[in-house]
Amino acid sequence: MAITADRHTTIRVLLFASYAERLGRELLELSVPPDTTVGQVLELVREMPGGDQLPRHPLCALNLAHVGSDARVGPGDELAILPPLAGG
Amino acid sequence: MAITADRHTTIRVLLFASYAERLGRELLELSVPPDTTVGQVLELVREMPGGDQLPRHPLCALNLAHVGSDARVGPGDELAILPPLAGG
Amino acid sequence: MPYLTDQPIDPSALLQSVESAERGGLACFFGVVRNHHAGRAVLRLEYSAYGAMAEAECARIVAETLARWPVAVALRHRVGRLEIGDTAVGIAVAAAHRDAAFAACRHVIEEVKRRVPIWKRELYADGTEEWVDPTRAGSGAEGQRGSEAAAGAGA
Amino acid sequence: MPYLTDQPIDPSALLQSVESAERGGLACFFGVVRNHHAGRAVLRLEYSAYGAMAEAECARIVAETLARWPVAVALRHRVGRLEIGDTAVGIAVAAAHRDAAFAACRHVIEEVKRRVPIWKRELYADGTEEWVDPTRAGSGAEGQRGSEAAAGAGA
Repeated sequence: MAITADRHTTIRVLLFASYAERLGRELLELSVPPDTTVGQVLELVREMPGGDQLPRHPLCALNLAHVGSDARVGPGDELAILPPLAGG
Repeated sequence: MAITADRHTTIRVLLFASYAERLGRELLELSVPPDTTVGQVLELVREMPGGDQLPRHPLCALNLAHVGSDARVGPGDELAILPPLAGG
Repeated sequence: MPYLTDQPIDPSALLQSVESAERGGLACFFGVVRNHHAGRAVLRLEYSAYGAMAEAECARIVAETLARWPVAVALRHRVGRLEIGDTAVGIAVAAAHRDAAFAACRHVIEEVKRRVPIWKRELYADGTEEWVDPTRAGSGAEGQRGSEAAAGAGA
Repeated sequence: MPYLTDQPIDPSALLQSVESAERGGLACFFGVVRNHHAGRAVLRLEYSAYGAMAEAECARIVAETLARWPVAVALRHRVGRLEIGDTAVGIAVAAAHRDAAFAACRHVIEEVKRRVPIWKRELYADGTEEWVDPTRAGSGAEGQRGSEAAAGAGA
């Protein structure tokens, strides 16, 4: 199966707590180019309605583990944008 | 009431745990000169039967508080000779 | 093992789960809902979580702790609605030596606060509600890193 | 308040005695009778104390702790015959902040071990008995000062 540069990848983006309220939703499905970084996904989310209320560099988790903004997303990945943690 | 240099003072000496076993008793009543130090009382106790099985510098407490061997005993004082502590 | 629960946390059960005849020292920590936060009177609160990741992160914290100290560890975090005085988090650590028990217990609570995706909505006596942000100045939180600095904390 | 007891120590009761709506962090420590000591199999043991001084020393330790940290403290030490798994000492400390709770809890157990006149006689699986001397090399005790060095510890 050939992989071409313009082949897009579908990822799930989860929003929680105050961030879910700001965007009015808890789940987004986004189609992004291969090798897209977490930081680039965040830019897309920030362009959506209410997205400008997210901080520029929020905590993120990819497939249930914390990641930095330079991590790359792949097909079927679950990216979570996490408000400041308040457990414990 | 005049205090003279040869007026003796009675103190109680308590022994515990392994030290009580070594001397075969838990309580001694000793008459000592005024200004006797804890260290001097220990010397007296070490001269008693079984006393040589006590260490030269055991933990001591005077009237329910830890003291060093240079503390001075007074009338009615309770001096306790404490084996190594093992609480907690 | 589920680390998150919507049921009350029982301190005795948590302690018993790590006790053994080999380990003589038990250190534990319980976080209890306070009646105030950042100077405001709190009536009650609601914890929510990114459940799957919270479980995974708790499991990683416990595994890292077991790899670092010779201990047994129990960890529970409650979610849902909590009242003043309810236990929000419970940690019990048993070890042959108390140095390890204390160090490991402290490590677990610090890492839970730093890494586990749980959020807290407080309802105040004046009728208002708010998501708690420990990174905000004056929030009364201790030792919480800023949200930027914490990015990639679990990496 | 009696710090020594010949009755079982109830961890939940100890925790509850320091809980308040003001203090969200509870650190605690429990010392439990182990089935081994210095490489020997222990069947059971007997704690004895210089009761009046042990009470006074515990009271001093608690007072010093309260003067140093903004905490509530509960402390119990059991005396008499204990079986494997029984709790010998229990400490619970509540504070608004966990730093203080952990530090104060650690302080109390260290001072109890260092200063409170309590002795332990162990009965071993081979039928022998012995007074435990934590100052002796190979006794397996941690952090206990030698008996000479400890003289005047409470002064």
